[in-house]
Amino acid sequence: MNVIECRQAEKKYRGEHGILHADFTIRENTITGVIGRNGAGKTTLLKMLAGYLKPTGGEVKVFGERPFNSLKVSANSMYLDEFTVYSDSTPIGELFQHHRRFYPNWDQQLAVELLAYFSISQKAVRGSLSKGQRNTLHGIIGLAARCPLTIFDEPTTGMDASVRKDFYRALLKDYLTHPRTILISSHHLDEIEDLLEDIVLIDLGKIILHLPVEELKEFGMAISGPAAAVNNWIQHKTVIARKEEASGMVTVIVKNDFTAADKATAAGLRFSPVSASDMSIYLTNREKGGIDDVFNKRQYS
Amino acid sequence: MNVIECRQAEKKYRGEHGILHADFTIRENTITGVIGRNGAGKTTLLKMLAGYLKPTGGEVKVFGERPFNSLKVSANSMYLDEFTVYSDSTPIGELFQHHRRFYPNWDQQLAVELLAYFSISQKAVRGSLSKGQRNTLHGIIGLAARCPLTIFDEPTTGMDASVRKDFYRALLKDYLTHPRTILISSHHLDEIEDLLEDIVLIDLGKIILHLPVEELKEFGMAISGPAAAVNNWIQHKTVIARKEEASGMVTVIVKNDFTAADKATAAGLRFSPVSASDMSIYLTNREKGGIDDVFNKRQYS
Amino acid sequence: MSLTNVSTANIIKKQYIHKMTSYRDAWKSLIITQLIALAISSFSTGGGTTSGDFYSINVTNYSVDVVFFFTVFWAFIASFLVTTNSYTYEDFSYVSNRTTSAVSAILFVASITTIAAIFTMLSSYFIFMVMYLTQDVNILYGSNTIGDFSEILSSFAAVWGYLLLASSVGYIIGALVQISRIFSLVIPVLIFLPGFMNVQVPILTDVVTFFTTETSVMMFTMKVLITAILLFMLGWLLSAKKEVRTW
Amino acid sequence: MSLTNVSTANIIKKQYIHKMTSYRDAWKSLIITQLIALAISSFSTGGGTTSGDFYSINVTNYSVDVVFFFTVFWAFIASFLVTTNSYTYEDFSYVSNRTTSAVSAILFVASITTIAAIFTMLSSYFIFMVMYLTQDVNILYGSNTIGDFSEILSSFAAVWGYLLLASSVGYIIGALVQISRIFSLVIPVLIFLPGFMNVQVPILTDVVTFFTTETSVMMFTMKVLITAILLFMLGWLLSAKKEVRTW
Repeated sequence: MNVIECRQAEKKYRGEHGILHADFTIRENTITGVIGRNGAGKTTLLKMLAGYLKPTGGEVKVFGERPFNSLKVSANSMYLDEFTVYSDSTPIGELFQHHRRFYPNWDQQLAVELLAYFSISQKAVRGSLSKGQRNTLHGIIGLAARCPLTIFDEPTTGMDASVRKDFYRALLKDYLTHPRTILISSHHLDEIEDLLEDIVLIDLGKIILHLPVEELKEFGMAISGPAAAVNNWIQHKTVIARKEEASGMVTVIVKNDFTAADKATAAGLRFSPVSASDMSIYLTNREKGGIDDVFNKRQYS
Repeated sequence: MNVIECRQAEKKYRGEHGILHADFTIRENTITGVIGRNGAGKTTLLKMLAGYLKPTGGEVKVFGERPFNSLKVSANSMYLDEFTVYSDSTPIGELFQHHRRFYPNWDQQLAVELLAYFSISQKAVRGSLSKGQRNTLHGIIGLAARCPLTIFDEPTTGMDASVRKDFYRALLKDYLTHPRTILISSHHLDEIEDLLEDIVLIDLGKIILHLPVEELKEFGMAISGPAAAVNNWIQHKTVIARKEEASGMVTVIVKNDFTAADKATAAGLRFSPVSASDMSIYLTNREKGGIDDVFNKRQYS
Repeated sequence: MSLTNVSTANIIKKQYIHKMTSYRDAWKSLIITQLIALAISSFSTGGGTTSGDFYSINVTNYSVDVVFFFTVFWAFIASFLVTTNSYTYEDFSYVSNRTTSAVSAILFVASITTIAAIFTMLSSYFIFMVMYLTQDVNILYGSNTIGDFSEILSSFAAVWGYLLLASSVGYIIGALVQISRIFSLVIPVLIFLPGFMNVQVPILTDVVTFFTTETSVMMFTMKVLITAILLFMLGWLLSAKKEVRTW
Repeated sequence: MSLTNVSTANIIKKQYIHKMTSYRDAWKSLIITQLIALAISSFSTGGGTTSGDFYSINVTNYSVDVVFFFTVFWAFIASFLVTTNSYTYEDFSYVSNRTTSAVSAILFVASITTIAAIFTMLSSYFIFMVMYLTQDVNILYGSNTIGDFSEILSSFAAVWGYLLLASSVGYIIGALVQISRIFSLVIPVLIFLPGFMNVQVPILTDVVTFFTTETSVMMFTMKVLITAILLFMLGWLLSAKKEVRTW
């Protein structure tokens, strides 16, 4: 069953486009990573799915309903980010009680134990927490509520390294015993790629890829070698990125759709896999020089 | 010359302690990383140095003056984080002009070129930027202002992977041509450790270490092997952390103060270095089980 | 994971409980308001001295008017604040649509207004008791202080009516301000203009006359109830299309 | 990197320039206020018809009172808003201490108030011009519309005085509210209490008398100036110990 179905979904803000022609479906009980560069439209897309924003075109369906103003979608989904609004003066223990009332699947014991594990007091009010602790709290709420659709928008902002590791581990453990549909956006794909099943890659408001993580890992291949040999071999191949090195060597990222026979013809070239994280950087790179160019142009360099 | 001198500096909030007995100095023209777990007091310390918060005890001196309400400190230092307040309705180009007026070292060309490099329009208003873009803007301002003391509190929050890489590279390039004192706090030590010279490690409001990054990398050593052999060898050594594995193997992190002769007696044990990032996790870990324990206790596990 | 089926009525009930328990600021400010007003009331608010050849009568009126006035103001502010974004957005952090959010907010406002009316009535007894116990003088009962049950009931209805009116006005103004900031400048000016100057805003005068000239408490309560319901519904309609957390 | 030496006066100047150019909302709201007020003024605000056997005189007064009242209200709100945290914190994002922040804010408030006073004066010419051009009738000049230079000067001084007073009151109330939220409830009630009820707040009455009974424009302006300076200084003292961005 598809939990999310988008057909040509679109969200424009005063002329600027947040999301354009989004066309994708998310199956039930999967963990999907929503990846993209800054300002690509990830948050716009996720808020549209949560029913926070109203699409300006196309169709967005969650659990078969339009999410905007749908009580069914609101009851069965949860959108959590750094700015999720909870009363700052309510003690956390009471916040849990409110969630228990609203979410029938709420696991009070899990919430309490995770909170204790992360050394946050039930008596503390949310306003007194540091940014990382606040996001830890939101993460705990997202796990304990066990919503059929849980959306985490950069859940680990401000979390320290060991809390991040623990949070992702807790997410995976809980997902395995209580499968549900989870969307996570993050700028640290390397930290979550083991967790994810699918990846949605967004660039400039458009969904440019939607495929299993394993396929993204095999999506491209890096070919290094002397410039002439590399250039010769990559004719008729789909080049994604290209890096010249000072020594006359070149590294080229090509789409991994060549045959074994193709590969055999590449004598003396080095083939290496490209991580999912690097691949998504290459796929969304603007055509421009590196940051060094900004400094090299300047007189003092 | 010391830019920062703290003697028993202390900041308490309504009973809770933000910072306790901070005793340290920062030399001129160094890049120092301020590292610690969530809620350890990093932001409190940095805001005290910037003159935003008033210490409740001890002495804080920046450029030889108490920073709270000091115009000299304000003119020569800059504190930037995700929440730095700039008018949301002012176009970025104008924001730059304001900075140019306030900061004599302001490099307008650098600011404009970096902004263009990161694909942000000068006409855009800050309110329309995404979180990552806003932090990129703050990063650009921090670099171009060339303040003698620049404090970045988690500057890369919300930045995507390639922007983070570019930002840190720009920071390093600019620092090399225009040395100044820079403090950076981050939860991704692995991403900045090549950039840093010194590290200040904070835990529970206290500064527990202040040393060059290189020394932190050699601070500890991981020793793995069969439990009995490891336990025997680590007698009289300073144990920092300990991890049992299912197979009867044990990994122990010990302080790296043993001699080569000591090491020679450890037949069959494997020695491996500990990264600065992992080391700071070990040094600030609470004594408690892993996150798995939370789930293992539960009936469904 | 199986989907949860929810009914609008059920969610409204849950949101109402949530608001009643977690909007601490509303409750706290009600208590502070009443205490400040009582403190001010305890200074005498009028009176005079009459003396003949052989006697001198010192008349002091203690009035709950101050308490009433403070509470009306509080009701206006409190329900204005309930319409602000941070409160609305919190509903959507739990389970909500625009209907349940607005209806539960209206029910909450109506509830605190009723409780505030009860508090205000009790204040009059409180002042009476304090004076009775502390002042060694004869108390001249006034018709507007302590009366029999039907009098109490009708003054309660009047107090409650004004409070409800104030809170429904606060609610609609809050909803307008959420739509455009311009209303936060225009509305207060339009309200205070007639008081300070000779400029008459025709409709406003009619509105004031509509309520203040009514002599029957029953009719007044009816007028207030209908007006409040209309204003609340208008406020609800105004917020029906709003997006949540565009930042 | 060598340290920059800065003087307080120099930073105040820079902050003043910054405020004048980047506080767009203050300027925008001034223009909107004037436009709305002018629109309301263009409806007649009084007048009457006298008719004898052979003639009928239709007298209509066009008044800038509405513009004036709106602008006073705007001056109050605008300077109240300047004391709020987000504006203060922005100073510290650049170069600032509490003194430069407060002094530059006060200078800014005084400047926009002066400009608002000029706008208000111009409005009266504007209304006059519109009536002169569009209405095919005789215009009866009133003493409070267009007069000679000394009259213009003295009405300007009066308008400016009231605006400065309003903005200094807004500034001090803003500073109080930043210290404790309770003031946002207590202050408006204390201000409006006398208007609505028979409760007299003694000092407040004296204050009103102090300004409104003054017949000499010169003396009035002096009184206003001294009061405004005292209020601004008090507001500045209140904000002197405040920490920046405790979140």
